[in-house]
Amino acid sequence: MGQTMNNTLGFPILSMLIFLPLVGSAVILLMKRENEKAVKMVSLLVSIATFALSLLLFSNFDKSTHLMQFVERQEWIPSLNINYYLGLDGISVLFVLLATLVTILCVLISWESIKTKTKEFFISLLVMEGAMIGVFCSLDFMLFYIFWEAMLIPMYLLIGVWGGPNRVYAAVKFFLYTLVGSVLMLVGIIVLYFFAGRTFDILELMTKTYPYNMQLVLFWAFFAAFAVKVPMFPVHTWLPDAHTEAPTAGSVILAAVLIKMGAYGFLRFSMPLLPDASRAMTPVMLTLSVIAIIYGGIICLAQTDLKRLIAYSSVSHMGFVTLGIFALNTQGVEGGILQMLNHGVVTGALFLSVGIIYDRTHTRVIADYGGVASVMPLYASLFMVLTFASIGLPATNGFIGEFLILLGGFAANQWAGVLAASGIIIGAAYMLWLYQRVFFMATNPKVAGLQDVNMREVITLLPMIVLIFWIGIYPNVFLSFMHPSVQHLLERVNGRGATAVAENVMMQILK
Amino acid sequence: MVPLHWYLTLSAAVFMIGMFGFLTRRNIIIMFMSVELMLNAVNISLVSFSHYLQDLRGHVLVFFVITVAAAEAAIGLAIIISLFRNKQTAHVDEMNEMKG
Amino acid sequence: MLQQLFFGYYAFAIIILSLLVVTRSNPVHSVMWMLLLFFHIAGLYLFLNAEFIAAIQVIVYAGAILVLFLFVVLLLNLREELSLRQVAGSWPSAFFIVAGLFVVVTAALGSYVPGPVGAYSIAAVRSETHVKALGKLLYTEYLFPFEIASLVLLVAVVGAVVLAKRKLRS
Amino acid sequence: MNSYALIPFLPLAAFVINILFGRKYLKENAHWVSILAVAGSWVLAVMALMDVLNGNKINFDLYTWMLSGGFKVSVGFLIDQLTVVMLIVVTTCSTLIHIYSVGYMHGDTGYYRFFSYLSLFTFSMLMLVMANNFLQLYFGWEGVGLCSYFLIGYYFDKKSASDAGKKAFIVNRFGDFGFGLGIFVVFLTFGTVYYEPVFSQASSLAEATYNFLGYDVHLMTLIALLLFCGSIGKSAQIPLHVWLPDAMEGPTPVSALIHAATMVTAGVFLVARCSPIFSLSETALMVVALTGAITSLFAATIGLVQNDLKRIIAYSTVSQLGYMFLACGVGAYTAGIFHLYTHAFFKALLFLCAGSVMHAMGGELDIQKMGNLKKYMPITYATMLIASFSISGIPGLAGFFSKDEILWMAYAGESPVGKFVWAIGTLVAFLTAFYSFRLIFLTFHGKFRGTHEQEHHLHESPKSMTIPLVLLCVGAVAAGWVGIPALIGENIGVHNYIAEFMKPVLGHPEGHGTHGEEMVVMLISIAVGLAGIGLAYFMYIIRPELPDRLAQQFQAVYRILFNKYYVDELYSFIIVRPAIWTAKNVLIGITDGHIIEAVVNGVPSAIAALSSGLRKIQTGLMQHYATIMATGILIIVAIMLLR
Amino acid sequence: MPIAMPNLTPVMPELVMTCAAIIMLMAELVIKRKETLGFLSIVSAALISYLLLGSAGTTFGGMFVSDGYSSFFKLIFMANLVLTVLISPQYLHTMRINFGEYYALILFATLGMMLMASAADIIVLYLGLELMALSTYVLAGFIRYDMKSNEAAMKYLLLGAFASAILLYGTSLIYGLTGTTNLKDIAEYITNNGLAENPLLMVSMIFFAVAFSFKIAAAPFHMWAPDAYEGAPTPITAFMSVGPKAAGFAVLGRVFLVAFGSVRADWSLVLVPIAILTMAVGNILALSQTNIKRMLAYSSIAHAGYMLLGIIAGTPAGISSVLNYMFIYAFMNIGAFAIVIMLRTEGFAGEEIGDYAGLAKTHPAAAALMLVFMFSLTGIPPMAGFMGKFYLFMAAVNAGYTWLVIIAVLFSAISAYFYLRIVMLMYMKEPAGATLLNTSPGIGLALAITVSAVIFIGILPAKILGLAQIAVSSF
Repeated sequence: MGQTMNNTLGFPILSMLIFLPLVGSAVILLMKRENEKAVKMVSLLVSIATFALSLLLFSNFDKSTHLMQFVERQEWIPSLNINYYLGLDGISVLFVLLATLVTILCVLISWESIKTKTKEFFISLLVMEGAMIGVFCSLDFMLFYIFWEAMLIPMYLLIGVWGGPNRVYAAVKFFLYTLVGSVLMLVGIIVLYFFAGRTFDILELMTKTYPYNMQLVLFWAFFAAFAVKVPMFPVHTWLPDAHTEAPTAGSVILAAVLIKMGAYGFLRFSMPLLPDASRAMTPVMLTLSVIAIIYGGIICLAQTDLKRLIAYSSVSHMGFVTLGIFALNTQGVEGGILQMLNHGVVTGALFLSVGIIYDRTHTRVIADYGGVASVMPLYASLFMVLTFASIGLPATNGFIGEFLILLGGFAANQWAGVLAASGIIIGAAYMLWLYQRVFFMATNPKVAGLQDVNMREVITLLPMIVLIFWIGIYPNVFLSFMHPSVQHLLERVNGRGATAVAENVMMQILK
Repeated sequence: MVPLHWYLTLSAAVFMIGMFGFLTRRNIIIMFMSVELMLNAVNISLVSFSHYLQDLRGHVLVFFVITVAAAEAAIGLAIIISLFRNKQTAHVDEMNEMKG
Repeated sequence: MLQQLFFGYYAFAIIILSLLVVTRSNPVHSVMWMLLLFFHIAGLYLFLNAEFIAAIQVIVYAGAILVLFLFVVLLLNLREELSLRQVAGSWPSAFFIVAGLFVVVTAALGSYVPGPVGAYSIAAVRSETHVKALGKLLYTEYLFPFEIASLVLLVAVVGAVVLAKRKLRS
Repeated sequence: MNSYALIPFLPLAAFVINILFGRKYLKENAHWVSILAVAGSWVLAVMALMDVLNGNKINFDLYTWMLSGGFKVSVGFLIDQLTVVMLIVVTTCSTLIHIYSVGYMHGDTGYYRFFSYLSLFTFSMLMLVMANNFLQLYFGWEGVGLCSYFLIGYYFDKKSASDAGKKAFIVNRFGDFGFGLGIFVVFLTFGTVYYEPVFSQASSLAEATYNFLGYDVHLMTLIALLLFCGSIGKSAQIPLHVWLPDAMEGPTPVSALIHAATMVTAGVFLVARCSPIFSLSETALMVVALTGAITSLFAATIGLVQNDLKRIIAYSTVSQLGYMFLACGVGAYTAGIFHLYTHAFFKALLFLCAGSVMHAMGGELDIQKMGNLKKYMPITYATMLIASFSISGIPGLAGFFSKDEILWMAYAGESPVGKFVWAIGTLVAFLTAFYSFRLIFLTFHGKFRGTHEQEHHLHESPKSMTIPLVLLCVGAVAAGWVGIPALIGENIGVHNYIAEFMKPVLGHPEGHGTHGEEMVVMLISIAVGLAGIGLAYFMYIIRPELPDRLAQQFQAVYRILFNKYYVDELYSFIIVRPAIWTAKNVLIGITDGHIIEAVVNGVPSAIAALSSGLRKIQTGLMQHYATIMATGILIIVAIMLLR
Repeated sequence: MPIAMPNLTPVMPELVMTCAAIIMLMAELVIKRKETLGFLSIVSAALISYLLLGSAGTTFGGMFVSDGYSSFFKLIFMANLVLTVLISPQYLHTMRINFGEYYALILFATLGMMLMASAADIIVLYLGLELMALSTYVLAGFIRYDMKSNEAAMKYLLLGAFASAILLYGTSLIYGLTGTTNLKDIAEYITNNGLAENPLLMVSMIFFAVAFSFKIAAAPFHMWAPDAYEGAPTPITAFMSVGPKAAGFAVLGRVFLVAFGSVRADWSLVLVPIAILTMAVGNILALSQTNIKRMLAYSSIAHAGYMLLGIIAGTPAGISSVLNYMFIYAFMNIGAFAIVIMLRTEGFAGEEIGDYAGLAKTHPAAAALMLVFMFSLTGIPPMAGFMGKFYLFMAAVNAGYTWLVIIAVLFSAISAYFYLRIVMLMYMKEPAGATLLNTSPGIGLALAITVSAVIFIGILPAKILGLAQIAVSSF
């Protein structure tokens, strides 16, 4: 094809990444239900092994090219030209790493908090991991869709079985919301397939051009799926419920990986496949993004539930991501991708933290807290780091992402940039107010005497904290993964040579 | 010579009368008879088609229709009888344990 | 002309009898009217040179099926039956639907185009007798359906026995 | 790696060590790490000063921080004359205040925490002043904001403290909003965010216009004003001044270091740093000057009637910061920086003295409950008195020189609003002297008005506190001697060293006036200073009942001033409450609750209702089934035939 | 007149089935353990499946055709037969209706379906249909002492006879128009004589469409289905929801594509609203059901709606997607019914949806299997149900019915709601009491087969799809 690079590792690493967790879950399936400890150990070992394996991606990734790497291709359904086709490029590679890392943390955080149906829980978790990795690796649209939909099952169970009091409503809402979006995308995929001459190969689909009207229709079909997942403004209401009711691990996966897939979908499919429509729809997308940023932020101000607040903050943060992506320039897109990673790390960690304290108090009502910092100083400091990463303080990862996004967004559309920038004020307001109400002020009797975080919990949070600073201080390690891929993507969307944002602006002004 | 249309119209009329009976009667047995009426209507048209096309296949079909009608009647009446054993009724509106 | 008159009578009788069958409140009367109806239909078949069909119409329908009906009808408590409402559902709407169907179907019948004329002219059938001609057809060309018909009857027997047997065994 | 990179990183290392090991291992010894680190930075800063005095300019990149498309930014350091002045101010004040804190914070449960924050602050502030690009400046800018948040809310179990910290951070974010946009515009027009290329190319773009949000605006004005937004926030200028008085909830050393000497002056530093851009926009300069002038007057008037010891000083800080902006706004960046530099000493000293007083008074801050403290705390009294003289512009002291420079440049500079702001500045000088001495008189003179218990405990502070006081006092007296104006300097044979020193970076506009005028301006400023002191003496020593009577008489004015012009209430009313109200009643209540969720839940429940409705069709009655079948047939046949 | 012995190879499977059924009837008299009969049925099914391989050909003067299409359907019938037989014994025991005729009737019904699938003549079609229908009526009413079962049989029979009459009326019209009942000849005659525009042909076609819609339970001719499904013995419900439906699709496909091939535009116009209405009615009404059998009945209605899409598409891909879907549907649906049967114990119907509450706690394995079937029915990958729907939608889109596919996917999203409700009850609610499960090796085997088929086909669908495509190529 000339579009891919062969896998130089000598073994099918991506398949192994996908199937290792699935094999792990099969092993757990065969284990005795009573033997909870062993179930947990197996899931931990499997998740660590998967993560270790995924580190090979990190070290062996060739950052100098936009071509797909570690490619595997097997015939799957030859009569429909559907292939088992995997590969990674600079846009997707980091998310695989994130997914594998987050799973370990989810296993750890669930160690003691999951008390019923333990076996099923860890099976769901590992199946989830396999599906998530699959989504990011797929180079066949059908394969992608299968992983995409398959994720719904374990997630539905995670929310609905081990969630909070209103979990059933939340789980069903999550499922139906996303399903409705996805099925519309399915129709879009099929239409695309026939138009492009019967292929689901993403790389091949990208080489075709589609009539503008068709692009437009397909754009909205894809939008239905991706925007719900992100979630973008008018279709965001499943998120607060799902996040709030899900068990900690569920919220973490949801926040860290699952909702990234929407934005990833825009990057991987909507933009390169439908460049003209993407360009034409930019104003709409930017508007929705800005609304999400401000709307999600302001609504946080009135939240009384810890997890709900963070959930709405996700809406706001994901607004930044879509803003960056649809800025359609290097800074915006790279910032968007990085911010996806950041949001995964930060919000994931925030949910982990909330889970830690929820395990102790069993309440999510903010008013039940207060003065936790006096009782749990170490926990308070860790949470503080997360808070500021969420606010986007320089030296934390949030800043890098938001800055690049706002820069890109401002360059693309000044109004969008300016309005979105107001999000950083609102973000600071609700996060700090939250922090104050939970950690500062006089100690609430309800939290008096709580144990500070234990070693397991610190270990759970530590990787996230390290990433927060790592990305914040030396983001180039991560940004460098994406340069060629983003460049390539933008060339596809904007046409060759039109990607420069600011390089030539000065010259224009001087004229 | 009687035009074929007359037969066909007669057949249609009987068919519709049978259908009308089926749609309105409360007694299962009469509903059954209405179905038989409809089958007879079909037979009339088949026989007349056969006659006018100078072909015997219509008759063959009628033969089978009558056979099946007999079989259907046997089973139907058997069901009515077992229904009768459980509930002394032949009224269709009393058979509405299942609905919705 | 005579033929038309003949047909006119049969058609009139068949329709009236059909109506009587579906409208009588006494099921026994219905069965009786139906008996008469079947004879008329058989007559019509004769008129159409379908002697064998006319015969089985009388033998099977009138002789077997209707007797079966009558037998079942007699299980009913007729006195009670007569005092009850005979109509279920709403008959006017049924009437309009059926009438509508009649109208559209007869309208469509107007565009009937006769099919191909086959080899069994009336004369040919007469020369061979209807029974023989039909029998030949059934045992050669239609052997297969004929066999299936036997299975249908077998199922009917088995089914009727299973359903209506007095005692439960197991 | 250039060893000057250690200047910020030493405190950072101290922070890391303290935060990681402070709680368990260092405990009471935490201060050693921080003090050693900051002292090391000071030494390096002095070395840097020497280097710069030798004419070197240090500019190097440490590593590439961010690289995305055409956007590249490094962590890098620029040490020039402006930086080095700031370095000296920051490290000196920081060192002294670190030492002071050893005594002041003694026995506090969060001892290690306090010092780690201080170190982190020092790091951030140094990163801010040493940055060689806008983004790193922003990094430090936010970093100091963070530390300010931590330190204001240091006593986090107090609601007021945590409120104040939060408020400081959020209010600053409003400024940063503009600042960030400013950086965007800089990048989008210059293609870089490094100072050097930006400043060197600025003049070539002096006349350029930029389409901003649909309006064509003068590019330099736009950039300057957007950046100035950041300054307004950080330096607590109108309308974002509200956080600073509240920030006094933090421990006093913090108020001294962050909210007087260093952090709040970052805004002035920003304007000075960007002087090549500001100078190209008359409008921007005018805005800066007017903002500074109005703020200084505004804050000074509030300071007149406040009773909280630290708040008075805080308003004084706001007022003095306004002064600095006033200077920058009339093009006298050097004067502004000079005032920043002197102000750091005397204001830090004022705060530390206040801290000393609090220390003695057991945390009491109401000056109405003090009095006659000079008897118990002579060193504190003496140093505070000197600081107050300095701020009131008593000749020979540090404040006199810088303030005079500003007033003269305002009067004689090229700024169209120069005369106006001069007038205001002079008025403020009077007010400043008045409230400073109101403070002195109420606190140290007269009768003690507190409780007996308090009186019993009154004592001079420990050495670790008084020594920094004395050292800062030296600064408050002598710091101004590097900038003695030519008018006086000629006679005694000294130059205006600082002006010459700063000239390569900030330029040095000459005042357009005669020596005579200059003399008159100077005398007026001395006179108003003395008048202020005199009035204070009259009102609080000679006729102590007068203030109350005046307050009674001008009740409306008094109440407005006492309530700080109701700005906090105004903001609460137009921003905070509407935002929360909107969130509760519009977003949750209407859009999310009644529109989106109504659709989301409404569609399923509509389908469910349809479902139970349709169930009724399935009556269980065969006739109905058959009727529906027949109807279906009829409809299909009819449609197909009538088609 | 010499009577030539017809070629019996193509009808070999049917002959074996007939023999098996008759043997079953006789063996019933001597064999006490009725499970043995079940075993025999399975053996004969296996034999028939084997015979299907070499059965291609046309015989009986073109009335009977054995091609890939029919063979594929017969394969479905065999799967249906085997699975039904596997899940039956336990239930028959519990309900005390363990008669040998049961198996014979199932075999007869299956024979009827096989004849339908192979019918190339309307007479054979009609007789096969009646053979199947009569056997199924009896099976539906098999629990003689149960009013619900009687009622189901009665409604099924009466409405079935009504539909048969309509079919016959259509047949008589087409016979009158073309003088033949052979499907190929009909098609030929229509094209040769330009009958395509004839209104009477249209009426005839509509009557056929209605009768077949009745068999596949398509709205608005579906109304017997929920009642009959609910009342019939559960294994028979499973049997009915797959077999007659598949047979209905087999004849629908053959009659419409062969005989009415030249009026495709017209019949797709008829079938499109039926398909939409079917999906709507099935999915929407299933939402508010409280009886799981009834819910599955509506679900099977809805699935018929999806499958109609393939017929409407009318392309080889469309037809093969119908075959494929039917095949998958057989496994997932019977699998679900197997669980329903397991819940039925002495004195406890276990048919209320609420009875599933907490099943995951009391019987995790059963719950997990039910979960797989429910998600498969919803059409969530990697279950086979998704693949089935996917091919259907592909075919429909390719045939230009994108808008119809959009409607279909939206309805399938709605369907998620009621399937998920079962999963929700099993996993997210606490059990009301100790639920007993009525397990048997047969059910275990059936579940093993169905669940592995559902997952295997879901993950590696190429083989089965290839088979379906080959099956259609010989059409």
